[in-house]
Parts: sequence; structure tokens; C-alpha cells
Amino acid sequence: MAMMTYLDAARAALAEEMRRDPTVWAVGEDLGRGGVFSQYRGLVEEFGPERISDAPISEAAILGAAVGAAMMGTRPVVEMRFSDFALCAVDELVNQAAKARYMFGGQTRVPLVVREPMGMWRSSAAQHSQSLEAWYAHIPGLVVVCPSTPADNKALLKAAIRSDDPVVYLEHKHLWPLEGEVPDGDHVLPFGQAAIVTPGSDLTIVSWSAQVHVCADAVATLARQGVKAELIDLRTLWPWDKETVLASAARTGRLLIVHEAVQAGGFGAEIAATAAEHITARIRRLGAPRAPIGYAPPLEDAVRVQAPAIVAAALGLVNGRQLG
Amino acid sequence: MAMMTYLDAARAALAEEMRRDPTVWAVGEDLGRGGVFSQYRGLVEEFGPERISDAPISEAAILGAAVGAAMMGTRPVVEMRFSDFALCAVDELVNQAAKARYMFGGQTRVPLVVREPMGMWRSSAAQHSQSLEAWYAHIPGLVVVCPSTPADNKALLKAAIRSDDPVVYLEHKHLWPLEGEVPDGDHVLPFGQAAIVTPGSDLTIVSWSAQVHVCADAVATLARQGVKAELIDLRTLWPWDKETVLASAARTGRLLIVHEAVQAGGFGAEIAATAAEHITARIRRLGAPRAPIGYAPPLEDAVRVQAPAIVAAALGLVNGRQLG
Amino acid sequence: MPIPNLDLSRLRDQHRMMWRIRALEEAALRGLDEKIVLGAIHPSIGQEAVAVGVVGNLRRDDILLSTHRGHGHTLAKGANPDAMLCELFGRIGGNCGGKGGSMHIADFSVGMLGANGVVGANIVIAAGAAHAIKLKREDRVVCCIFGDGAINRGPFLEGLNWAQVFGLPVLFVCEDNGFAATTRTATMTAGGGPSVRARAMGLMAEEVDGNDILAVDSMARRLVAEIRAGGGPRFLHAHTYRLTGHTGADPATYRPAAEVAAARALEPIARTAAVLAEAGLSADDLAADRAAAEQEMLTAFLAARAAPFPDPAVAFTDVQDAGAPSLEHV
Amino acid sequence: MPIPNLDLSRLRDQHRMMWRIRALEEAALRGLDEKIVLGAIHPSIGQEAVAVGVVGNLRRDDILLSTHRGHGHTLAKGANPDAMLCELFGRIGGNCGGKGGSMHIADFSVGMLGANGVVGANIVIAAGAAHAIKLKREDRVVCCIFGDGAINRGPFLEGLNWAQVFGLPVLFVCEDNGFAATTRTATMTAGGGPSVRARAMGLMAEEVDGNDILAVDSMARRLVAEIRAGGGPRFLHAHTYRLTGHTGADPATYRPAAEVAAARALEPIARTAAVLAEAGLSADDLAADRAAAEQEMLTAFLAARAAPFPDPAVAFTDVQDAGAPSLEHV
Ligand SMILES: Cc1ncc(C[n+]2csc(CCOP(=O)(O)OP(=O)(O)O)c2C)c(N)n1
Ligand SMILES: Cc1ncc(C[n+]2csc(CCOP(=O)(O)OP(=O)(O)O)c2C)c(N)n1
Ligand SMILES: [Mg+2]
Ligand SMILES: [Mg+2]
Repeated sequence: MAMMTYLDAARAALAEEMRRDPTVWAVGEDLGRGGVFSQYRGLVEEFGPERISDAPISEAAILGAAVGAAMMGTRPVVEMRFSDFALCAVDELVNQAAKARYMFGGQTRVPLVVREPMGMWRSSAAQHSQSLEAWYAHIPGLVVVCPSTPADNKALLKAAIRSDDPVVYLEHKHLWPLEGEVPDGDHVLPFGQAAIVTPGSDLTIVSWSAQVHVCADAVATLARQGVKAELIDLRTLWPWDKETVLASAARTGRLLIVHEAVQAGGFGAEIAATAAEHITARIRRLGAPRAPIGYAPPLEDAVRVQAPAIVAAALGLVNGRQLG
Repeated sequence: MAMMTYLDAARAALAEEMRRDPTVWAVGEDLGRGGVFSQYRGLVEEFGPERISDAPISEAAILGAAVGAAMMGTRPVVEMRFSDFALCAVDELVNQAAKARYMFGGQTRVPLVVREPMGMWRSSAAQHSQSLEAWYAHIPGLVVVCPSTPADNKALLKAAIRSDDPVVYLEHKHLWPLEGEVPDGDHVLPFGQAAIVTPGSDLTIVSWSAQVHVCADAVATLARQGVKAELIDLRTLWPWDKETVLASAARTGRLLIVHEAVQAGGFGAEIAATAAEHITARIRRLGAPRAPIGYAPPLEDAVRVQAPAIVAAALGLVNGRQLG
Repeated sequence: MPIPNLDLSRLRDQHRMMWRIRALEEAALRGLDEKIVLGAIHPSIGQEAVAVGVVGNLRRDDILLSTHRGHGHTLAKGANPDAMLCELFGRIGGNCGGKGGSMHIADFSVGMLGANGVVGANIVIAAGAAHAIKLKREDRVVCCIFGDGAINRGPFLEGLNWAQVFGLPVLFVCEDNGFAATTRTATMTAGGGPSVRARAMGLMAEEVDGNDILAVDSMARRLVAEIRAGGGPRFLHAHTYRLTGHTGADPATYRPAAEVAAARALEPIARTAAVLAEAGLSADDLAADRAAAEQEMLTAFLAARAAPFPDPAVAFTDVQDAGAPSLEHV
Repeated sequence: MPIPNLDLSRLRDQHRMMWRIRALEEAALRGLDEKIVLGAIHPSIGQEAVAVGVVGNLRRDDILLSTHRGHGHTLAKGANPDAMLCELFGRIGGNCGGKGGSMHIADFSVGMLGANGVVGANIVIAAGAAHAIKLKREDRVVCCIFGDGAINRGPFLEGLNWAQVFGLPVLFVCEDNGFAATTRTATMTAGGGPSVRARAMGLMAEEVDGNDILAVDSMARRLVAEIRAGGGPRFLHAHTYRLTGHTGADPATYRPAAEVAAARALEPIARTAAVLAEAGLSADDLAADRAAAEQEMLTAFLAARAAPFPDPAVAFTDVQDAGAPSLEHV
């Protein structure tokens, strides 16, 4: 076990995979100087500029080239810098990477990882703050990963690099400096396995990415009020761990889903809908209002899901209050 | 009242709006020869090539130029040909069109309509068949319209053109030849007003676009079996008519949501989740499995939601069967 | 006057291959007529010299990426026409198991990495395929064919810049048939056109009469050799004409008959036949090439028409390893 | 030797405006230091002659689109610095009400239609703004400024082609500071660069020393006049240098100190001052221009720092007419 930041955990994962497998390479803008968040720091020195490759500001080419390179037997890790810029390469991801294996009848695989730093990050405003994980979960062919801890960011990035499926790998910008214990050695997590962060019996809270930590605060507050919430970190949105979530919610009878993304059409809807179809439980979601993200701190905060709102929603569920 | 196809209804709407308002213009590939589905037939003759403008194969420029032209006081109607190709212009739609009004603090409006013919259409395969309406519903700033009848395609396209919001206007390719009564005169529908296609008391079926007609078949079958289903055509997904849907489902106690799009993360999830949060009802969704759309007819059919499946799901709800 | 140094047997093979492409596409169009094919077919009738002249210079382990109008390229790369027609008819035995159809035809066993339904998308994918080849220090070459309409899409710029910046082994071929669907491409294209744009991004670029098989062949041979020798990407702009409509369903009424007739007089197969005749090949031999091609494709057509459809359960395979769909939906 | 025909009062105004831009950005950076600004600031220090020389040739009703590095362009277009600093500090009184910040600064009242956080996105938007002007038969001109990194994005090709095909009144300005974030743009750009690419798409293109205010001014004046006369789009490639890091937080250790020192010796304000001095302006007058600018921006800084934050409810306005968010969420 070592203490490591979320950022360094991913860096270690990439370095280890690049040592293990010579077909792994990374490409993106500014990687030669460590990448925009330093998440590639030191790697060009070890692996050279061919395997830690700079790129022009050509998101469509970065992703599109990765599709071709993946079909030709390499394992590209592509850096999109901000998940918002990945919107410049949606055809390449959705029409090409996600569908190639299927359209060509299984003649090929597209083993690429698209790293897309996501989420709100100190006054970055509407074009640098989005959380669009729900989009990717809706697209057949894609795997969607949203790690919340340093340990998971290491083990899941390794899994993503080893996967033969195209993986949208959403690191949260706010978590880069987060420290945590990371197991030594070659730990790889399977996709679709949620983590039970805190066990509990009164209600189930499901979340992912940075919001897990906000939920953990809320769970602590709830505990002080005698409410035992079970907190589940989904870790991967596709596949998602339906079994763990439904079993927990069936047991507690109350399900609260919390995410940073816009609530309308967010992935919380999929979880809520699945639960409503399969189990008997009181269900509620908390996500952002359907508004772009503002620049001024009070405007940004107004669309954040914060711990008090989570506590209030949890208490509402526990006390059996129905929404209007 | 006149009988008119879905295609001609939209053509009439555009022509009438262009006559009424000289700032309305349309731009897209091949429009001068009537557009790929003939939905612009005859318009260049009346309005000339400046207002019914050809475009290079430059989806990003088509949409991006529309953003600039909309901010400068014109009302562009842009044609994306197949909704799948709109994926070449996502930055322009999501980062620019949808956010400009907000980011600039209300200094501007972006009154554009993006026409995106959607859905399955005889062996068009994975890159020409998608239904991605859920994506747009998730994006603040966008209005999302999915007309199912000729009358609605006229009245809603007019509303879209008059709207000061950017509107994603999803016509279903399969519906182009569908005939129906279209009221004479200047009928404009408000966004967010669902249509009750068939009233009923035993369960509520909510759908939109081409799938409404499949549901209507199922409703007729159910009626023959003594089950009175209320069929609601949502017509617009954002805003969506929560009141009508929830009131109906609360009354019938059973809610079935049916759409052509992939079920996982589809807009049906939002409706189901909202219902689960607000009312007491048995809820079920029917959408496509999470797989790309195949070319061979049996493969395409395998991912279609067809009337027998709707009937079975409805009966399951009515008979109180719980999903596994 | 016979052409000096003519490689007669190579030209004869090219003649045969052009007829095979034409016959394959006539079979596809018959499939459309008979409503066996329900989706779109984009024929390359009249453009066969580009496919044969360019792709004939690739090794089997070289890589090809094509467009929605890709039957000719695919056949020239060595794909089996039986499998291609099965794919076009959505049958078992198709290269893609019936999942792809005409616009996604692919045969990875011969290095054909796919047609593409999105104009211009293959350009960046091709750059990436070449990138992998460079990383692996192989001497393979990637060939990427696209239409004149594709040069107005962003990936054209991004892909060419990428290939040149990284010095990648890729031949970009703009197969210019004058039209982008119903639009004359020239009306929507500013500046000096494909090769001028390519040169602006540093690529060496050539233009060629794409209906002259000898010219295409020798130009492509030189460019592929330069690329394989490590010279980086090259660009070829081949002028041709689409004798049919954009799709099998397009009557192409937007073009004057005289224009089409003039173009027909320049179509590549007859021109090739004339060169072969000049060089001494008999009319019977020439006719035999055509007849053999038509017979081959008729047989393939009949077999494909008789082939069974895939099982619906096939719709759920080849999606992904993690989180693949289950059959509970069917 | 004094320059003949020098319009001294124009140059003096330009000198003042360059100092105002520099002082505005120093105030923004002070905001960053004091943690008043929490997001990114991309200074254009050292690039002021491009902003002043180009934008100074626009009428108030002409249109400007800019980038993430857009403070200078915005101020030169006539925006109020008080409102700009309020915006940068996320306060009431900001041009965008605190919703946009530095990367989305805009002032529609002076025709400044926005900075943009997405590199290259403004190019197609500018083409569309010009398209509307043409449709409305107005004589306004659109000016679109972007960096050297933007020429590797697809919208560069699509937007330039669009403007040329439709003959639109737009001046594209590539403000080339040698870097795209931490990357030397030349290492990732193939071919002859911005103006060569523009010419390949049929645009008349010029290059200019972007740190020479007189050269930029006269070139931009000519190009704007040609565009306004109906000549269609024009392209200007202006060479300059970014004296700071990419953002206020970037120490830019990837550049040798000698390179930066050499560039600093060529920075535009001192060069302008030298010309003015040569023409007879006193050191006191020159210093007064700077002092006035610094005083103006200090006052603006203090006022912005003291301005109140917007109410959280403002987060839910200006979204859309139909289906706007309600406050039930807060
Ligand atoms: C991105 C995109 N936009 C539009 C289309 C629709 N489309 C299919 S083929 C075609 C014309 C392509 O012209 P060109 O590139 O010259 O190829 P050609 O058809 O002439 O072979 C168009 C517009 C598409 N498939 N993809
Ligand atoms: C599409 C996109 N990709 C990446 C970025 C991140 N980014 C912001 S500024 C920048 C460098 C831009 O370089 P250039 O265009 O030369 O402008 P400069 O910063 O030098 O003014 C990059 C890569 C972005 N904002 N948008
Ligand atoms: Mg063409
Ligand atoms: Mg730059």
C-alpha cells in the first residue's frame, strides 16, 4: 500500500501497462510536457515521444487515428484534455470506434481508451465543466468508467487499457489531488463491479466520480442523526452493477441516486427506471438543474449537488415524504 | 383540412414560414435539388438559392455557420440529412448553440432549427439509423421535438422556426410517406404539450415519433382483449408534458414507455424515473437492446420494438407481473 | 499506335478486374431491382480504373480504407465476391455476417478495413492505421480512398496534417467523380481543389486521368513505392465520372444527357479494351473477359440470393466484451 | 529616421490602447494572484499590436469573434473595461453577468460576439455571422481572430471554404504566437502554414509582422476595405509572440530564457513608443499614456473587486424560453 494521488495513480497505471505491453501508447495535446494536468509527467522521458506522443489540436484526428491504430493491433490511450472537447470527435467515437466491431461482423476489435477529464473545476464555466457520462452509457459498444478514488483510478485504468472494447474513461478534474491508499502490485478491477463504500440499512445512496465524496459527507451527517445509509460507488456506468444496487435498494426500500451531471436524462434516470421496474422501493434522484454551468462561484455552486441537499433528500425518503 | 404526407406537411410549414418571415432560410447539402428525401422539393424555385442554400459536406460549418447567422438576426433551418451525421457537429450544437445565450449572459439568442431525420429506415445499418433524442434532452438550452403525424410535423416545425431557442427537430425517416389530415391555416403547437391519442383507463402508454404508430397497433390489439390503454404521444421531449403523463399514469396505475432508441439511457428512463419519484404506479420501459443496428432485415428487426412486445409488456403490467 | 513497353498481361488482368467490378455492381443493382437489397447501393460504374489502378499496386498485407462507394476497391483488394454479394444481400456468408451491408463492406483478411457511411471519416482512421504501422516498424502501406466531396470535411485537414506531421505511410486518393450526391462538387469547393489543399499541408500530390488505367497504375505504383521507401504520405487526385446516379435509386436528372454521353465515351473499360485491341488482343478475347466476369458474378448473385438470412440472435453478438446485450430483449 | 506620412495622432491612440490592454490584463493577473479569479486567464501580453492594429479598423457595427485569449480584442472593439473586469471576477456588472468569465467574454453592444473556449469553433460561427450580413445586404464586416493552433482543427477548413464559396465579408486573422499551449505549433503543423492553407482554399492571404503596429494597421485597413467593397473573405497571418505562459498559472519552463528575452526586445508597445519618440513625442507623454492606462485599470480593478456576486438564482436565467429550469432545485 502506498499513499498516492488520484493523478499519480493513473500515471502509475499507464506507466505499468506501457512497460508490460509494448503496443500501448498515448497521444494527445501537450503530452510531451506532461499534459495539461501533469497527468503524463515524466512519461515521455521513460517511453520516448513516439509512445507518449504530442498531437496537433485535432480532436477528430486524435480519436479517429486511435480507431485506425487500434484496429491495427496497437492499444492507444487518447487524451481529450477536457471531456467538453471530446464533442469535437463524436463521429469518431460513436459512429466509428463504438460500431466498428459490430458493423464489420466481428472482424476487428477497437481496443482504445479515451481519457476525458470531466466535471466542474474552479470557475471553468460552461465549456470546460460538463459531465456527459450518460451520453456514453447510451451508446452500444462503449464501456464507461468513472473512478472516484486513487486506488480505483489505478485499477480501472489498467482494466481499460487491457480491454478489447473502446472505453470512455472519465476522470474527474476535481479529484486530481485527492490522496488515498493504493494497493501495490498489479491490481486490475473488473468492469461492472460497484463498491459498497459504507454499508447501511436505512437507505441506499448510489453515486460515482467526485460526487461519491460529497455523498460520503452526507452519509456521515446522516449517521450522526441515526440514519444508516448504504453508500454505493458505481465505478463503471457501463456495464453497471445492477445486482448490487437492486439488492441493496430492495433491502433498504429506499434508493437515492446522486450525480453531478444534469438530472434530466442523466444516468441516474437509468438506475431509477431500472429499480422502478424491478423492485419495490421509494426512489429519488439528485442531479444538476438543466442549465449550463456558470462562471461566477455562486452560479457554479447553484448547480452543484451539495451535502445538505443529499441529507435532505435522504431524510425525505426515510421519512416517507412523497415528492409533489 | 387537407390530406398530406408527413414530408409535405413539413415542406408546407417551411414554405409558409419563409413567406411570413424574410429572415428564415434553410441550408444543407443538396437542398437545391430538393434535399435527400425531397423534403425541400420546389422550394428553391420559390425562394431562390440564397434562402434555400446548398452546402458543402461540412456538417460542422453548416451548424456552426447557423449559430453565427442566428446570433446576427436570421433564423436558419439547417438540414443534417441523417441524424447520425449531426455527430460531426456536436461541438457546434452543444458547446456553442445551446450555451451561447447563457454564457453571454442573455446578450444573444440562437434561434436555429436543426432538422435531423432519425431512426431506422430499410437496411440503413449502424451509421444511418440511430435515434439519439435522449442526448439532446440532456443538454440545457436545447428544445427537442419528435413529431409523429403530418399535422404535428407542420405545426411543430412552425413552432420550431418561430422559437428563439435552438431546436433539435427530429423527423422520422420512416414517416415521410405517412398521410394524415392537416388543418388548414396557421396552426402552431406549443412545445411541451402531449397528445392523448387514445384515452383509456387500464394503463398508460407513452411514446413518440414513429413508435407511436406501433403503439397504436398494440393498443388496438389490447382493446380487442378488453384492455383499455391510454396512448400518449409526447411530441416534444424537452420540454416534456410531465403533467399529462403523470396524471394519466397516476389514474391508470400502470405506465409503459416505448421508444425506438436504445433502452439503456434512453429518454424513457427519464420518464420512468420521474414517475417513480412522483406517483405510485407500476412502470415498465421498452426500447432497443444496447446493440448497434444491423443491416440484414432480421438483424434490424431484432432490435425493433414491435407491437407484440408492447402488447405483452402491457398485459404484464395489467396482470401485475413483476419483472425478475 | 501501340504503346511502347506495354505490360500486356498486367493490362489484361486489369481489364478483367474492371469487368469483375462492373459485373459485381450490376449484380448489386439487380439485387436492388429485385428488392433483395433494401438499403442504398452506391455504384462506382465508370470509376473502375481508379480502383484497379490504385489498389492493384498494394500488397495483400497493405491496408485499404474506402467509402460508401467501395465495392470496386474492395474487390480489387482481393475480397471474395461471393461473400460481398452475400453481405450486400444481408445473408449468412457475408463478409460482415450481414451486419454491415454495402456501406460497411470490409474484409480484414485481405487488409480491407472497411467502407464507411460517414463521408471523410476514413481519412483520420487511415492516418491512425498508418501510425500503428510506423510504431510497429512494418513496411506496410495504407491506402485511403475518398470522394471529391470529402475534401470539404474537417477530417480531411486533420488527417492529412496528422499523416504529414508524423511522416506516415499512407496514400490518400481523392476519387473525383465531379459530384457529391446531387451537387456539383465544384460549386461547393473553394480554391484549387484536392491536390492544392494537400500540397498546402506539405504532402506531395499528383493529379491523374482516373479513367486511364495505365496512367493511374503507373502513378500509383510510383507513389506506393515512395511511401514504402519511407517517404511519408502521398496524395493522388484522380479525375473520373460517375456514370450512374448517386445511388441505385437516383435517376440523376440534374445532369444533362449530353454531359453523361460525353463522359460515357471516356469510360475506362472501353478505353482499356481499345488499348488491348491496339496491342493485338482479339475482340473474342476481350468479350471473353467480360463474359467470364458476368458469369462469375451471376453465379455469385444466385448463390447469395439463395443464401439464408442470419438468425436474429446474431444481432446481439460482436457488440462488446463487457456489458454486451443479453437476449432477454428478443 | 522618422517615418514619412505618419498619422501621429492615430499612432498615439494605438499606443494608448495597447497600454490599456496590457494594464487590463495585468489587473486580471492580479485578480488571479489575489485568488479573486479562480478560473483560467490567458493573457495576450506582447500581442497587443494585433488586437489594436486589426480591430482598430473595424466600425462599431462590424462584428468580432475571438478566442480564449480575447481580452485585448474585446477592449479594442470598444468594450468597457469596468464591465470586463467585473466579468473576469464573476461579479454583477460583468458583460455576461458573471456567467461567462474570461473565456466567454462578449459585448454584443459593440459587436463583440464572444470569446470561445473551444479552439477553432469561432471560425465557422464567424462565417455564419458574415452569411447573415450577406443575406441582409448589409455592408458590415466580420473579423474572426484565432491562434496558430486552430489551423489544425477541421473547422478551419470548413469555415474558410464556406466563406469563400459564399463570398462572405469576413476577415480571418491568425494570431500566431508560436505556441499552442505548451507545444511549439510548428512541430504539429505540416506544410506552409496558415496563409498557404488559406490560399489553397482560394482566399487572398497576407502575412505581417504582428508586433509592428503600423504594418498590422495598414494591412488590416486594406483588407477590411476590400472585404467591405464586396471582395469576399480575406486572410491575415500575423506573427507575434506570447510573452507570458499559456495561462496565468503556466511558468512556461519549456522555453529557453534567451528566446523569451529576444522576443521581449521585439514586443510591440516599446516598438511603438520608439516610433513615437522618433516622431517627436516626449518621454513624459509616453509615460503618461501608460500611467493613464494603469490608473484606469486600477480603478476598474478596485471597483470590480468590490462589486457584489450575482445572486444564485441568476444561475437559472438566460437558459432558454421553453423548458427553462425552475428554482425548485436550489
Ligand atoms: C458526414 C456525411 N455527410 C453527408 C453524408 C451523405 N452523403 C453520402 S455520400 C455523399 C456524397 C459524397 O460525395 P463524394 O465524397 O464526392 O463521394 P462520391 O459519392 O461522389 O463517391 C453524401 C453527401 C454522409 N454520408 N456523411
Ligand atoms: C478543441 C479544443 N482543443 C483543445 C483546447 C485546449 N486549448 C486551449 S488553448 C489551446 C492552445 C491554442 O493555441 P492557439 O490556437 O495557438 O492559441 P493561443 O493559445 O496561442 O492564443 C489549447 C490546446 C481547446 N480549448 N479546444
Ligand atoms: Mg464525388
Ligand atoms: Mg498560439
